[in-house]
Amino acid sequence: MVDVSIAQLLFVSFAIFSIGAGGFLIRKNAISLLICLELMLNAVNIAFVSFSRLHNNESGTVLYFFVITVAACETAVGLAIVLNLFRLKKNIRIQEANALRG
Amino acid sequence: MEDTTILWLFLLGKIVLFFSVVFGAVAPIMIWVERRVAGLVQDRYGPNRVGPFGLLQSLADGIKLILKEPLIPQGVRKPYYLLAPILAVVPAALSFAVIPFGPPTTLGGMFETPQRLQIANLNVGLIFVMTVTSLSVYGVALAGWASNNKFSVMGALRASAQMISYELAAGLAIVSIIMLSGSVDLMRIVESQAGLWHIFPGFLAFLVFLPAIYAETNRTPFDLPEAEAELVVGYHTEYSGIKFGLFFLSEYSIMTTVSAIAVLLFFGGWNLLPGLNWADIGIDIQNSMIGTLIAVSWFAAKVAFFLFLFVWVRWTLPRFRYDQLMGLGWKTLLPIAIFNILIIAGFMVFA
Amino acid sequence: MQIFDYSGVLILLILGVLTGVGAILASEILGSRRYYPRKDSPYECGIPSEGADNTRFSVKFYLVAVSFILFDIETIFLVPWAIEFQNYLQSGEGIFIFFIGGLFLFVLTLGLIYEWRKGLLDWNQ
Amino acid sequence: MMEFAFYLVAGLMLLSAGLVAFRPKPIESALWLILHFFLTSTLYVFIGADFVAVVQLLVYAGAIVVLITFVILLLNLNPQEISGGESIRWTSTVLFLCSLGAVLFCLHISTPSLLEKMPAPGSSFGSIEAFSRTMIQNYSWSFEVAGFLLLLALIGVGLLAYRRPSTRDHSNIENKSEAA
Repeated sequence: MVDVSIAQLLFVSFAIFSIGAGGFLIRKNAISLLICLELMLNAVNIAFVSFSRLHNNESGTVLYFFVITVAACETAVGLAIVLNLFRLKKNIRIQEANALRG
Repeated sequence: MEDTTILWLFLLGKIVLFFSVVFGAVAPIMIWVERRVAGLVQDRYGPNRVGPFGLLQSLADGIKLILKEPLIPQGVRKPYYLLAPILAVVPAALSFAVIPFGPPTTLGGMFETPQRLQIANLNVGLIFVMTVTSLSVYGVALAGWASNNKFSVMGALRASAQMISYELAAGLAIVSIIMLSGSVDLMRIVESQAGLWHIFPGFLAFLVFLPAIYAETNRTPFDLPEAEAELVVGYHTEYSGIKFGLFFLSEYSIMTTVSAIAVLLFFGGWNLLPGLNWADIGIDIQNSMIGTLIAVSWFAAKVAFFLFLFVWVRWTLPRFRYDQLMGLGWKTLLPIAIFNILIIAGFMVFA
Repeated sequence: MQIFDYSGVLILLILGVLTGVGAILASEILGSRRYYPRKDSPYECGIPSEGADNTRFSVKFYLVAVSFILFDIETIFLVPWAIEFQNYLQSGEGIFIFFIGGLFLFVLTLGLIYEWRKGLLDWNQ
Repeated sequence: MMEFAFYLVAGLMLLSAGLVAFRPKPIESALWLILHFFLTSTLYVFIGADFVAVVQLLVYAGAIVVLITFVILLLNLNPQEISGGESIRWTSTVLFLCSLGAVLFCLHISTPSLLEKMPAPGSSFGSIEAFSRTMIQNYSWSFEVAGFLLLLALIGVGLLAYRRPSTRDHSNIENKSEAA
């Protein structure tokens, strides 16, 4: 085991979350957006597990479990939407999914 | 407490032993056995020229594959094309990290406390094996996609769909074994079978597990992804020379791993016989060198039987149709596995 | 002892990568080369490749993958349950743990029945 | 030595995260994502959470990224179907990062205890047994709810993605199907 402070782990988590968030805001194709979402959820997971280690309490790792459940559901449903988008538009560019724009 | 240097040397020794035995001996010999048995079944000789009984045939083939021209067909996606065989070999190499191949031993008094004959004593043992075998999908999927050939892509899709479907059934079968032994540490699972092998309470689980490992390794009767007649060997159509050889090597070493897992989970590992332990016939497998060697050989013999079963089945059974294959996985094995967990749980609680 | 165990895994990982890279490199160095264009054409049983190369495939494969990840996570959830099973049996709360797992498996079976009824598991149309 | 390993892994994680987020082709992103999850798993090993480390690989690398790769394989997109005027709006990006960094910095100076080395956890921390005990004892209902969530996701995907094969619908991707 490595001696680290919680701040170091939180910094890693924060940096990955920002990269994921940045990617999510900038990217324009639907699959990349979902991948960036995974990155963000993964960053959150790092924070959960780190706090779990800090307080020597397994609840954080259990929460990690529920987060990956949500992540899997989100990817499954998200990619189904991407497939439907592809059927409709013949591409996966997110800016063309504007049918609901007022 | 043991000397750290000796422990490191012991670890390196185990790694070198395992790596060279699986990649350097078991896989080539299995390929030779496969071809000889094929010859036997089809009433012909099989390779019998190179070395005694043709035993060196695999070595000759290996040298030939390395000396072949490294072709990279036009139209392939080159970086991924080169990455795929490596991604196929890495899980194969990782998968035997947690396989114990013998009882904890002092090696005839070399160590004060018994040492595990296992490369890595991970707390999560069995789940690590499940993980690594699930990662072997990438080699296949990437190979097909990178080849940019219709046959390859179809083969890759079929292969990965099949592998993941049967992985599920295998996973649920494993859950029932975890219930029976209360641990995921393979060493503890073997110890919990000292009296009764798990094959008896877990017979249904074994019925699910056996076809599942055949399908996960893409072996007949589930070798749809490679179906020569329809897909010209599927995902590795465009691979030749040693790149093809790497896929071949990883297939055979994963076969070895899953055979070992089947023995450890259901057939008592190195335990002698159901109800009869080594101690009962006066063999000390922990403290005497000879006893340890006997236990390891007994385990190896069981694994060899399973490997032979792979070959035997391949040359006996015809190939499934794809809809039958997916039907078997999802409509038969999966419900049986779920049902089996309920039965075992109910039996343990109410009886 | 954690460092021992994980360094074993790390060494195996490195050995695996080295085997792959080394074999390909050795073949690049040692392999003979006699080039002609026919050799590099994609293999489609000898006839020239026909049709668009970006064929698309049945959405069925996607549904298989989705069912896989959802059921896979359920399997992972069942592992802690299975490990705790004997502890609860010994402390006399076997009914509770059976009920928890049974309910979970029931939900899982509902998912399977849904897929079955909807025809997502039929491949022979 | 181990300190150095930690910094190496953390640095590689950030690098791979950057590659995941900003490589143009989705397949490249997916492959870097696998590497990223491997490194994350190593990080979990470093902080002693063994079970989490292996679940990370099993679920993320072994299942979720497989799904993403599958979709990329299925759609087999050519470049013009993917790309679409991605412009990095530098000002907003930098502003966003700065504001997030400011929040973190304030947190750190307000609670210096965050910078202390973490105390060694209990001997059973991160093991699968400790995890199982906590989950079944304290979170048994959440466990059931998670199962229910997975069921709902399955139904959702069934409704969204699957259409019964019809004779009129020739424009979608099903009619080029291989196995159906």
